[in-house]
Amino acid sequence: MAGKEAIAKRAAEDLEPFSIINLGIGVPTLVANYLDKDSYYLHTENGMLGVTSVEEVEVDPLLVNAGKLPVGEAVGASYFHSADSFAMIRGGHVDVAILGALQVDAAGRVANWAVPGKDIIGVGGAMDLLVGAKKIMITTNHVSKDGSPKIVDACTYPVTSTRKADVIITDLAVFRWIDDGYVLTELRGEATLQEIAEKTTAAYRVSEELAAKGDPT
Amino acid sequence: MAGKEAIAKRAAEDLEPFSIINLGIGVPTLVANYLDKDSYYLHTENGMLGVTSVEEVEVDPLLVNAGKLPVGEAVGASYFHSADSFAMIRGGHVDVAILGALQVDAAGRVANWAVPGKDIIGVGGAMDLLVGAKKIMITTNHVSKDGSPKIVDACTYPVTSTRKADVIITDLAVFRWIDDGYVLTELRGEATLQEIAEKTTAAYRVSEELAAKGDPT
Amino acid sequence: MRVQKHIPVQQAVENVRSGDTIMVGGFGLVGSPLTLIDALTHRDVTDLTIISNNVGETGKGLGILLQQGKLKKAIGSYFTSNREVAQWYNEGKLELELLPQGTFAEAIRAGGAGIGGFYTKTAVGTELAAGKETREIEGETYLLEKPLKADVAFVRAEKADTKGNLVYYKTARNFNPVMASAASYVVAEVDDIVNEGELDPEAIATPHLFVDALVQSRYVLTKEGVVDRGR
Amino acid sequence: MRVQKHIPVQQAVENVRSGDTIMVGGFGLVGSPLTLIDALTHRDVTDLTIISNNVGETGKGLGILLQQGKLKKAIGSYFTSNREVAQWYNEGKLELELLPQGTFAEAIRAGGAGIGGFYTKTAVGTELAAGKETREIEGETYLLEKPLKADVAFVRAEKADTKGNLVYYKTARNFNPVMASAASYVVAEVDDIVNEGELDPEAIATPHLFVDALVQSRYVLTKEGVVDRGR
Repeated sequence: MAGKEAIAKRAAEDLEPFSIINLGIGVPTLVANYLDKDSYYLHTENGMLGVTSVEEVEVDPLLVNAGKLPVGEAVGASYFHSADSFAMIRGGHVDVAILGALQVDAAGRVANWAVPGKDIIGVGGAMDLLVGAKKIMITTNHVSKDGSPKIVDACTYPVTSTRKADVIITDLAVFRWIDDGYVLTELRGEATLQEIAEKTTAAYRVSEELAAKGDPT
Repeated sequence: MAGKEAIAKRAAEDLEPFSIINLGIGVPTLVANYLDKDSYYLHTENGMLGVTSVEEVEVDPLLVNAGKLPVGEAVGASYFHSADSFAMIRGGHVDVAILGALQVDAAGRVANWAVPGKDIIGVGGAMDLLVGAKKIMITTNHVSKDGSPKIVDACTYPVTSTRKADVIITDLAVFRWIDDGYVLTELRGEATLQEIAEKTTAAYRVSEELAAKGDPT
Repeated sequence: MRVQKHIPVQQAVENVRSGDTIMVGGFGLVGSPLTLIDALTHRDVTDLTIISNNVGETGKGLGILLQQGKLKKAIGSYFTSNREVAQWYNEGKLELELLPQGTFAEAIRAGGAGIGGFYTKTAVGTELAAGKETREIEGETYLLEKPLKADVAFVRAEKADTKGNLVYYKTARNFNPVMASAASYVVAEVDDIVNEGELDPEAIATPHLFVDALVQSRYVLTKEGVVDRGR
Repeated sequence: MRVQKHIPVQQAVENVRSGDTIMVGGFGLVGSPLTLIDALTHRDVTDLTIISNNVGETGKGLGILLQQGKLKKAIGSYFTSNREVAQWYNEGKLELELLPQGTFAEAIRAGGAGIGGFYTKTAVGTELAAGKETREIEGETYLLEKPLKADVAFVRAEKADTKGNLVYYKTARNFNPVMASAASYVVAEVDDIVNEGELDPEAIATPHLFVDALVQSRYVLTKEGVVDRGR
């Protein structure tokens, strides 16, 4: 299973059945492939509750998700306009928003909408989701393509919100915000505590369970 | 024709075909009886566009106007919730609101929701309609039951809005707001200029046409 | 595994606590959740704040809760339809907060939509503007109004599907959809519960994410008044 | 005597003047009034301000108006879907106002609903809050956002009845209903015009009071892209 798929699958396992979930563009979209469509309710901010994946033959060009990708319609789905859709988001009616990130910092802030030096010309629904969803789950590779850490002390990219992300799921680890900071609660695949420490510049705690186990020496 | 019916009929004659009209409680409700249901669109703030009158046999207890009186449904009617309904009103999408009044004053202000000394416990949609409708038409008896003028210098009853009424239609006269005050533009029935002057304490002008004609002597 | 939203009405009202703020749908008795209100009359709770356009009618709907002395405060736009409201208010046994109906509806929508406040021209220069902050916007005066939220919302719809999607019937819709969006625990009283997939996805007025529980209606408004149709 | 709302598309776009602000529905090309936009490309107008989530795609939809140099400014939430937008912006030939998508949608609703401004937590503490007024409400920081209104709105619906009531199709609904409420002159491009009475009164998403004119769609979005289906 490729890295992105593995992250999406792990994210899916973290979700409560029957919760209302909004999937951002990129890796989060893949999460849908690992959810039983009868037990999870997918919301998309362009105006639909009850998103499913769709077979190529059934593609309807007027039925898309927030990434403008074709989707299907679950039994019991509904449609609404954009202001009503964001009323749901901002009003706290979406249980979990799963979003990608360029960076997440030790204060829990997410940067995922703009790159310094590049034109800031698109934000979409990211800021609304970060403010409004009851729980924020970030799915991302642990490091960027050039190898630099994405979980950092303080975001150098423009932040999307001052509200903290609750869970970060990467190809190497799972962090959860507990009390006043992130706790490394899970190593994924072959990752070691040592590797996470090297690839993470944000301060974080290690869960008692992981600390007790330690790394293979 | 009784006084109230005559006022309602005159009000109906003043309306442009195909306009969107909201009828207040009381005399305004009667206006519907004088409108061709295919040429006027009646809005009621409890959530419907396309109100018609209804025969007793067809009464539906869940289909009512803002006065909680049974109404019928025009072809091409639609229903919406209260926040959407008042968005239409406040947003300027209703062409004419026809309302009753306790008093209207020389500044065009309407008092129609509360009586001094009595408990102020109901306002309904009156304030929203007065602020939002493109045109305000007041239908009322010229004087109150005790004979005191209702078109007064300054309201002594609590005002419903600071926005002026555009037209006042009474059993005796029609006044229109032109430039900076009311102009008496029409005498109704047997009314004379003398009678209107005696029964109106607000300052007003008399239209050139009426002034030229004068009263029978 | 299934989420079973359809529950007995007694269970639905168990979630109400003394001191709670409760939104109750309906325009008078039209579209009012009469079965839930009836069940609430049998609960031993006090000091309720009711957010509803009216306090029912005298001895009907919410008017019963008033007579039982369960209400501490009512927030709405037209209390005149229940003459007892003024009496309780004058005796100092009921607080009232009166809002223009459009401001009332918009405040509930704002509560459900995560809006912290909004500016409206409605009521500017009237007694209902007393104590409210004003602001000039493009040469006109506006009032700042606050959102309304509740612990519990009791709404009434015509039909629900088993997921909790709701459709309404004619002018019985009124405040119900916005109230369904603005409370922590939302119960919809419905005349029919149909299978999922039976409601037109384009016509669902309240998507299921707003609805925590469904109860079957027992009391219905007919031409002859409120009728107990049993269950 | 009848109000004839169905008019030729050329007549509908005659109402656009240079310098106008125009709302255009659609999420990318989904639910975008492609026929009205095409007709506008044949009008000699300049300095338009477009309020739309995107500026179409490169050379498609609103992207054509951009290429023609007709746009002075664009207000939306996601311009990234048309790479040429950044280029025009950097060359100083296009002004941009970027809003979070929820704030954008709510501002349009506010414009149509007579709301003078509203407070939202969205974008607090970000670069998009620059220059905006903040306010503490119950211990949290909110931004003041202003309503959006337009001279003209071009929206797309699936069906209209002859009165101008509209119903939409799946996620082609998006911004269209709120935009239909927020402009002085509103034209709806539709795939079908049916007789009045043929639309379910409970399912009408845009009541006819919002709609000034109807035009028949010619350009439709298919799996193969935008197709001219003639007329």
